[in-house]
Amino acid sequence: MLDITGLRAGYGAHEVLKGLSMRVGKGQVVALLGGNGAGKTTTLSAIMGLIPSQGGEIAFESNSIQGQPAHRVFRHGLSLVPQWRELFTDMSVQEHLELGAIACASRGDLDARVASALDYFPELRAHLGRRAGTLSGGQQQMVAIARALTARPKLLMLDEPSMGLAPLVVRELGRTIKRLNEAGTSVLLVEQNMHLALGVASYVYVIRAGKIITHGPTGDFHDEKELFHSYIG
Amino acid sequence: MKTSVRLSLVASAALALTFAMAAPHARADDPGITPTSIKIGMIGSLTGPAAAWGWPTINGARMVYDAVNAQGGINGRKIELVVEDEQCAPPMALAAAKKLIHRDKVFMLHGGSCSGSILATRDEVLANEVPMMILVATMDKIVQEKPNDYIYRAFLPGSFDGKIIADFIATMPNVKRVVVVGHADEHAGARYGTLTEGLKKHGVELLGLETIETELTDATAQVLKIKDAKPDAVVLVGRPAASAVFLKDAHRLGLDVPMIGATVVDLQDLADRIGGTDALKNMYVVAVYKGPLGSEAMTPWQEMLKKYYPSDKVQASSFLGTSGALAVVEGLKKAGPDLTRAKFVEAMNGIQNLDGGPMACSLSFSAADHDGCRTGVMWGVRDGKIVVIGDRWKN
Amino acid sequence: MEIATLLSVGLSNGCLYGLVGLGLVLVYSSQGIPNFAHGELFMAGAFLAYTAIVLLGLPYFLSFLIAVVGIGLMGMLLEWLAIRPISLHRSLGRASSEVAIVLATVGLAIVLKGLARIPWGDSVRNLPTAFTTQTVTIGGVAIATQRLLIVAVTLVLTVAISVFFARAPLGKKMRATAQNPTGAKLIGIHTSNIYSATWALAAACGAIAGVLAAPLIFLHPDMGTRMLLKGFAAACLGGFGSVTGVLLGGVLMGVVEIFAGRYIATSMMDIFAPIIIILVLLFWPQGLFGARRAARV
Amino acid sequence: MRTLLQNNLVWLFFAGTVALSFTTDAYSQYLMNLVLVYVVIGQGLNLILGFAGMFAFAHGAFMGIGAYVSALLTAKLGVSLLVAMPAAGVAAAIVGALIGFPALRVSGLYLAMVTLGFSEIVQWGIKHWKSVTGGPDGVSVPAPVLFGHRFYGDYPTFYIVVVVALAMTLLAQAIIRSKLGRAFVAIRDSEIAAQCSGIKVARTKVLAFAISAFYAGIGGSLFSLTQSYITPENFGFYQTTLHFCIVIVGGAASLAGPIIGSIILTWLPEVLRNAQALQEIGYGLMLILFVIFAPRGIAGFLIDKGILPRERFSLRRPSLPGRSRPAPQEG
Repeated sequence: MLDITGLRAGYGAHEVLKGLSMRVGKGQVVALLGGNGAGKTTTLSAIMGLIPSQGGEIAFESNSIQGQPAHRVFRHGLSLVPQWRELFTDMSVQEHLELGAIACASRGDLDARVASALDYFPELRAHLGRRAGTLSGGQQQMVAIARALTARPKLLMLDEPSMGLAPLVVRELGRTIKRLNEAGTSVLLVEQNMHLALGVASYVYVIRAGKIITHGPTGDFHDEKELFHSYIG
Repeated sequence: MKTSVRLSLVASAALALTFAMAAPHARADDPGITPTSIKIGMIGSLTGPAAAWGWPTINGARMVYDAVNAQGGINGRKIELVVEDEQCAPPMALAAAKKLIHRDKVFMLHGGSCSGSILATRDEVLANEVPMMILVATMDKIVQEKPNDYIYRAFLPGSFDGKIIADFIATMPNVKRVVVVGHADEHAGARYGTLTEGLKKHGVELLGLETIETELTDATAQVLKIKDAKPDAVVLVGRPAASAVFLKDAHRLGLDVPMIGATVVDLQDLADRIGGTDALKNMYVVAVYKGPLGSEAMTPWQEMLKKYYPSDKVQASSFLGTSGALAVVEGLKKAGPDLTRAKFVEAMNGIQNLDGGPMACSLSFSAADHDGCRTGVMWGVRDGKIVVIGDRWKN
Repeated sequence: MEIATLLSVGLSNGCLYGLVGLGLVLVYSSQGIPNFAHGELFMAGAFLAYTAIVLLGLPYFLSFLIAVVGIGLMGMLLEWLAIRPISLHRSLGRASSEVAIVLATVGLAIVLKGLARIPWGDSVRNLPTAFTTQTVTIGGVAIATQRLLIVAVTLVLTVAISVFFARAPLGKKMRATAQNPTGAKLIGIHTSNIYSATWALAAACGAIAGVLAAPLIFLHPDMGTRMLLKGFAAACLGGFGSVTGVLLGGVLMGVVEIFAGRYIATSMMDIFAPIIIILVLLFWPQGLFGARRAARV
Repeated sequence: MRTLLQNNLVWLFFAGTVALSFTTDAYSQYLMNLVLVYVVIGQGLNLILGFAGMFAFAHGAFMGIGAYVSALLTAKLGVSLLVAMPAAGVAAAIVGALIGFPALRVSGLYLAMVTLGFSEIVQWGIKHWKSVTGGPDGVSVPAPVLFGHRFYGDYPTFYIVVVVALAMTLLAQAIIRSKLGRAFVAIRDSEIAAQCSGIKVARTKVLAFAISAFYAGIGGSLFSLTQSYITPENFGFYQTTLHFCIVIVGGAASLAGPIIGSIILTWLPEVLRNAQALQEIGYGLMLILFVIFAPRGIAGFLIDKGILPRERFSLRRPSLPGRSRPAPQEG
């Protein structure tokens, strides 16, 4: 459903992605692995339209979304949960969930959307009135994902969701991603945590210095150590 | 090579730019005079914070020149005006004066709506021996500071205003203690000196000076403070809008002692602003005109303004510059057909008891005194009408 | 009695400062810039109302509405013309920063003032009050009806805006955008439109203050300059954050100013706003009313 | 030839003004004097805004302090301009340093508002401290007597102004190329990085304010000579805006910028004399257009075109001071 070919993007004159190609099939969980500075976040930002791309093609469900600003990309059914979560610190959890669907055309079923998002994160039910800034890191990650879910995206993009979380929470996160996928959401997972990525993804891309250096079904990457070395170089 | 060509282009452009400021200078014997014309430079606040005093006062003076030109000019010469903006900013005023004197080579200057900025041009005007008629700037020292052989003024300067008020108060029964309310600007500053001096001379106690902002929204603090001081009368040296605010609040808060306003305000204008004369029952104002707008004495001048500048609003400030233009015309006539600056100055110094036109005063100049207008009239409100109370408090 | 009089005036002046300050806070919390052109929006509002009431002879409250909506649209237009191009450059990583926008607002202030002088620079003008009755006496204190209107409108507006931010989808979008523009983009909010809407709302607040204040002062192209400083002072006291904070800041400013003028020196009233700005920003940068500064990363 | 020209543009500019002074009338000469006054003030503002990256909205006030100190010393106490002018600079610098201390506590736009408030207070102070400053009546400035010669009129004043302006420009060049200048730029680009590389950030910031105010003070003193009469109204917000226009239009963070800006902003209002409404609007419009379309000003454009030399300190990227944003994170 998401097809990227020869994507080039960066910040100002500094080009980070140098012709990146990858695809995410419908119903898949795809992992994008890579080291610091490889261009993982840049890839997601370019897809989402947060930064302009300088070349290549991004298509979603056969429609080109390249060059569209974030709010337009969002309407195609793509949601990004960014690395830094980008929550609204002074707003409550409830408000976050409602805001997630604020730009969606059909807001009549807002309560249903919120309820179904909360089904994935029942723990949040106890904190609906709290300001996001006062939550723990794990809870904030839940809010960020739940906020994205209320929009009922077709493709959910997660940028290092495991960062800064306790191992137990990471395991829980893995289970949630699987449940989401089973409910029909495609997932593009960007990770440094290989264990989590290989645990949930069916297909893996490895990025280094702005290019995909290897990819294949998860089954091809038995040896985590070898995989790790491949992108550390 | 290519770049160096470009470079020299830029360099020459820069030079040309600076040259555009410069111009060859040649000295004419009689600057600004031809057999058929006299060039007069006008400076006024056409834009900027004092723009309200700009075009209205300029056109009030210009119409006199227009009328003279319509009758064939003076000794065969028509008056040609060059109007420059000063934005009420001293550097701009100085630039305007220099441009008119050195670039346009005018015979004389007529201008100045802002005391501060016109004061900045004083040295330049005197050093170049250019005759100048002040338009509406009231600060004393523009004209009265010595030496001054070239700068004239034909309407009431600020200090006379203060003196007239002090003399008027001295004749009011039971007024022994007064409070002064006014701005902290040069406009008001011109009055405070003679006012305090005059009050002292007459044995009237000055209880204090309360400051009001020029953009006053409310005068409750001032009014209450004044009420506390229990004065017998209040002197108000404020611009029209601030004065209106003050008077409205004084009325509302029951400060009902007599109030005496300076020439800065006009009773009719205050009544228009406040919406009625209720708050003005006890108000007296030093006026410069022969009568209120619309009165018989003012009609010819209002007609004249309508004839030459039909789109101008007829307002209190419209005729402040008219007497100056009348004096200039008289001086030019008296100076005779062989016009020179020296002759013009001599003629000006000889003007005695010239009718001030819309002004209540008659104009008299001498070599020692270039402030030609010394009479102000007291106006007051009686039965909701503005009436002339008298002029016996003149100098 | 005297205290009551001073309070009534200080309160209504403070409400005006609060309204002006509110417009400043709205733009500040959404884009992180002080809008130096806000005083001119205040002025433009008053002149638009003047045009409607005096020149076109429309009824007061219709004119009020025209002025508020008109200036709101103008605020939107200004954002689109002068502010958005700069923020676009910034997001492209090409140009400068907030300071470029601040200088643009300074430029806007000069331009608007200059434009207003073309038709209205030649004399000062008068806007009629909303009610024909000038004053009412309440408990022995004579209060101008216009001042009552000021307080009433300000209170209603404060409540309305608070509710708007708490409940209305657009208000929530504005808050979200102010707190985290990236987060807002990710949930499909068109942030540029939100900035336009914020400018419109801020400009409308300025226009409301202008129309309310005009009958008390006079109409003049420079009328916004002092008001801007007082609005800044109100916003500083309120901590540049909440709607109620800035209103309280304005009221405090108005009340303290008038009492200082009455009991210390009237010449002080001119200088009060800058002193408050300096003291508050240096010593209580959070403001006095505990408002959290809008979180912007 | 080209590099020779390029490397001596500052000298050429000043030599050009001297050459032109033989052809000008008093009006043009007055404008040229004003240009040089604004070159001095512009260099000072450029040091703090363009190089040190701090937003000081108070140069009108610093200029006023300088103008008044110099005018009052010469007019009331009969002090020689040789003493009065440095005194004007030092007085402004001391006040500037005092304003600099808040700069350690607040930054960016809060600093802009603190300095703006300060300049309001200075103007109010000049207006109300009547016994010393003459209040709104202003002070008239006597023609200076130096080495037994009375410098009265536009041409004699020019010689004072041009010498001081040249000296101040060379000083600015020296500062920019010194360790201090590099410290300014380091603080502008990243305060934390500057601290790490051993720069005393607090001291450098206060110094930047003091030096910049010193320039404005000297500029104010020169300004008072060109006007021969000064009032408090000269030194308000409008004046400060003019200084910003000069630096932004000319080009921040470049030595040539303030020179170009001063020429344009003194010359343009005179050209627009006949288009009165445009005069006032012109400033504002220019400020907007430049920050939108040419944030590096005319100097930046000329540097890109290779007409002006790329100085060691000139920027690779356009930059104005402001809140520093965290660099985008890479994943």
